[in-house]
Amino acid sequence: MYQVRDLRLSFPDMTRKPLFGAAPRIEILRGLSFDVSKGAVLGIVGGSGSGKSTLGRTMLRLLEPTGGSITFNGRDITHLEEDALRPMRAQMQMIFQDPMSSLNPRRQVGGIIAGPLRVQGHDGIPAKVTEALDMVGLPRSFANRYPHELSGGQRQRVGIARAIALRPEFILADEIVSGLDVSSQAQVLNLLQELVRELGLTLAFISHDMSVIRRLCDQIIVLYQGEIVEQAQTADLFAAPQAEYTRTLLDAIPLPDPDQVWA
Amino acid sequence: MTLLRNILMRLLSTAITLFGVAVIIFVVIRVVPGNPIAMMLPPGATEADIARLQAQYGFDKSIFEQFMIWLRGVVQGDFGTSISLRQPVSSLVLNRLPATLELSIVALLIAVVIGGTMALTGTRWRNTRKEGAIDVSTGMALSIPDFLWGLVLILLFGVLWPVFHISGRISPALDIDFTTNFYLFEALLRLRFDVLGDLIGHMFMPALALAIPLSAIIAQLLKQSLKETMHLDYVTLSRTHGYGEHHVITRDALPNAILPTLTLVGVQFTFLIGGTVIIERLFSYEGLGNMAIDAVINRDLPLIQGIVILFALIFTLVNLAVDMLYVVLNPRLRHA
Amino acid sequence: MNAFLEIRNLCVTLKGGAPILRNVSLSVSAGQVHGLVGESGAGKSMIGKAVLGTLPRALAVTRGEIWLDGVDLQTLRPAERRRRIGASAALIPQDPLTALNPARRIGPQITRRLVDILGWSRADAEARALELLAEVQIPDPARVMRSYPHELSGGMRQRILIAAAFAAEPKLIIADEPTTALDVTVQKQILRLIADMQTRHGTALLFVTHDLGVVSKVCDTLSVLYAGKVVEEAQMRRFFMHPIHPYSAALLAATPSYKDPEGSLTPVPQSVIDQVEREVTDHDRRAGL
Amino acid sequence: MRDARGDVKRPIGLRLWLSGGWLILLVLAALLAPWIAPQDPLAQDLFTSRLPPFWEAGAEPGYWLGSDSLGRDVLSRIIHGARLALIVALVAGTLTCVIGTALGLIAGYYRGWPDRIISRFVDIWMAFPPVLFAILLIAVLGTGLTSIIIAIVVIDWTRFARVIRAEAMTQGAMDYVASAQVAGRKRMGTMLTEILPNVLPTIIALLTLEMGIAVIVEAILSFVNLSISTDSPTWGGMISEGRTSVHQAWWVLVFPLITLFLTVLSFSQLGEGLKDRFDPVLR
Repeated sequence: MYQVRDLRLSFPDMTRKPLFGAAPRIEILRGLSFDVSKGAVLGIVGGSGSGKSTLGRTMLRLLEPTGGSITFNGRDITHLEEDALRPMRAQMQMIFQDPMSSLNPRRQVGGIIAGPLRVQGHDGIPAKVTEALDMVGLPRSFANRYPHELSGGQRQRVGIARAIALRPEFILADEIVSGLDVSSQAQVLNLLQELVRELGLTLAFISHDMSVIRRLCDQIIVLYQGEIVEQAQTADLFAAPQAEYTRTLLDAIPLPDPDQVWA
Repeated sequence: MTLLRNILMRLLSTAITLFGVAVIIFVVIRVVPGNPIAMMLPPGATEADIARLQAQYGFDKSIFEQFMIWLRGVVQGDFGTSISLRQPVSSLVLNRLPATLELSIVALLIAVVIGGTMALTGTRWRNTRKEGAIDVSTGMALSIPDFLWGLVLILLFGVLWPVFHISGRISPALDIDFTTNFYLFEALLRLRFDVLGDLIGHMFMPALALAIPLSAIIAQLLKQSLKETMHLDYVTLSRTHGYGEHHVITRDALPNAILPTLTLVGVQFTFLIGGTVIIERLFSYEGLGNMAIDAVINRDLPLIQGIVILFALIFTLVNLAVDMLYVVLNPRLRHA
Repeated sequence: MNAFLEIRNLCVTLKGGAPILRNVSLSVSAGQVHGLVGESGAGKSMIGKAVLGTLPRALAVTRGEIWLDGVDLQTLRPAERRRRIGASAALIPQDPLTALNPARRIGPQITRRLVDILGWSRADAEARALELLAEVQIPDPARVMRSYPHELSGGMRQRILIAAAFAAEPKLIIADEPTTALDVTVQKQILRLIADMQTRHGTALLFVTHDLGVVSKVCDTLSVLYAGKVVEEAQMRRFFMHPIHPYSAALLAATPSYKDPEGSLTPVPQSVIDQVEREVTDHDRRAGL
Repeated sequence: MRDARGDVKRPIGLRLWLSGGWLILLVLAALLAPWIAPQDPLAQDLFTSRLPPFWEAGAEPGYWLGSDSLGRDVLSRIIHGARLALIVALVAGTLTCVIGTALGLIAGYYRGWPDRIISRFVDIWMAFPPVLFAILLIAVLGTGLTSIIIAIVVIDWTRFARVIRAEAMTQGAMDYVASAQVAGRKRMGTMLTEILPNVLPTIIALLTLEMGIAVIVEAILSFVNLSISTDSPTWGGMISEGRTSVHQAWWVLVFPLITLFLTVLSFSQLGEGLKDRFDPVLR
């Protein structure tokens, strides 16, 4: 579904711009290549500053790459104009990290979920909104609530409902459980897993938490400072991590187990 | 390197802004219907007289030519000659400038003292009725512009309880032989307390009228900034070290809370200086603004141009100074 | 064992009535690490804040005793109480980005309290600060003393905060989610540093966290909180092997572990939530709330 | 999980009632001026000059708040003056709001060259002393209602443009805007349906504030004799006359001043009150 080749992204560093001439560039993504096949659940893991969120936003073309190429369903979208991207957007959706920022505070939940449907010109919107609410396990009455009236886990479910309402082929989930307590985290992850199975979704799941990734994903990309240091099937990666950084990362995780060797 | 670059960029930007101001003012005042020259001449002056004067002031040329002539003069420090007062604009303006600057600076000082005190008091007693009272009074002070405060002050302290002068800059009877027009500062330096008292008696009311809205803004912004800073972990940490509320507010929170307030206060200070125009008129204070209104009424084109450009220059300099101060006070930028 | 910190029946309420902490009792002795665990809103941070006297203004201690080093803090006058806390307790805060004053150099931020509150000489305080910075493995301590916070990395700042917390040899340290803002790799270094320092100085440590994984690495004992009530108090090892309260067991089951991908991530069942809610309501009724 | 926030319902503030009440009173007075004003506001009568208000010795019935040096009734002039003040407030305020908000939204949301151009103009405008600029414009345009409205719009659009630009930039960085892009919404649509509603409370507060400012600007222009022709009563004109005779007849200054003070205060308090009311998010 996705083919990413030598993907590069850099920003000019205005704070170090010389008086004349171009500013030096900060490289965020330094030549990433990977594929996402249809039906895969891909985990993208890395520490802060690894470029994992930037990668996600570039895949959805919220950012334009400075080098390399992205192919989605056989079509090169690397430098596609927004007008040309618009019809394709129905196939690629995103769930954001912070629902307080990604859910418009002045809209009711029903309106938030209906937004993308309306933009993409769907009919029978109310029925589809209700269906989406049912699928994420929220009561239908929540359609008339504002985001600030919901709990963190409920808000994140609204974000999921908005993404699946269009029935996209691909969904990108960017750190969607990092702000949640363990109990809501478990609920949201189980929900996501169910939806992937039911709707036959392809999912890219960005996270810093190896334990969560292991539970959900079948392939993993490990990012470190804008480069892929390891790319493997989940079972293989945990059985025999190849990269030095992956090993450090795994060793550092404190498991809820007093007998874990952690030194 | 970055600092130097920033300064150069700022200076360039300032130059563009000033140029824009000059262009706009030039175009606007030349759309004036009515002939400023005709007003200068006694009734019965001939067409030839008018034409001769027009040529003298350059009004017979196109706007573009007039602008180029004016610009060439400005570069050499020549702002032209006032039509109504028949003196060089530069000397007229520079004579009045000290009065306006003194008024603005005194007003700023008053605003900082009142606003700062209210912000600190409000923070010390946050979430109590005292803070509520401060919020209500700053809210009111903020809603009413300086012009109305001036009128209220005239009524209260000029008429009902006449303790201050409500007109002029200095009592005409007073004997002063100062070398500069910065009367207030010179009186301070020469220790002429009689003059000083008289100046303050005249200046206090217009300065207070200008200061009230600004003090309310300072109080609100600084208090909000202080309250946000009080929630930061380093302040909590300082509390657990055993420091009391007073120390925590003034020593830990204040230095960092001032920074965001500073930039906004800079802009507001330029508004204050802009406000001197009408306040000087209201209190018959012989400053730049009062002269500017006369210049407009008399259609004195060269003088209007000169005054507006001077105001624009002062405003941009104030903003520049505030930015510099921001860098000096902020270690993050100082050591960048 | 005599406890450095002993909290008895502590109640904290929102001004206007809603309870935040419900009859919390716990004790921590020298050299012991006690964990406070719970989900957000359970009130775990409020216990530390109540001890240190830094509760938000909308909250107040309505009942209970807080014994610190043999003195009930609640009976002291504010100034005396502040001085006592300053001399015998310290805080390692959550966010290293906001926990250092951006306008001051590092050195004075460590030495200030030693000079101002404890009456040390400036030279002694500076020597002590250098010694501590070396102890928390900061390279070139003399240069760091002269730096501003923004010149240092997040992990470095957290080390400085740890050094500052131990500066006055406090008998109690409260660590409030000290590694939540850090990457896992840095978290590991910082947690081990805290544990090392605590053992070496024989300090009592109250460790607030939401992460059961972290608890299993640093704590000796722990209290699990729900809605401001302690639902279980346990030895660490016993807790992970045989949690007694169903809510504790459910929390453990919901915590992800890459070693056990199938067994983890079970959401807390509604029946458990109902049971623990019932216990809280019962408690409130008995307390006459 | 339990949540201590609960459902907080904020009462309609006292200030909303007081400020709204005063403004409604003013609107009624303006609408009904010819019927409720006790005297003809322009009628000069030297026999009734400088009559004190009703509670003082020497007052005449029918001249409740006294009369000025030309014998014109102060109360009637205030009531008729309300018409002009409110027209200026509504028309100038709304026009300024629409123009300034549009430019601010475009600059703050689209960024790039539209932002650079608009911001440059804002910078230039900020370098003018506003009162002097207004006086100058009136001198150029000639006195009259239209000129006043144009002058206010020209000098004050920057107030909206600056604030709304900053707000639009903050909102533009939120993920719900990225989310709209992911949904395929066009930029213009996102600006109008996602950003504008979030900026609306600020716009409302600024709008009513601007209405108060418009009234003041009119008063200032009247004060320097540059407002409407001298024979229609304006509050600023009355204040200007009152200022010169304040030692002989204080009431000529005091009553229009109180009216102006309350009006300006009400406009700004109404805005603040409405802003709070219309904000569904209690953060």
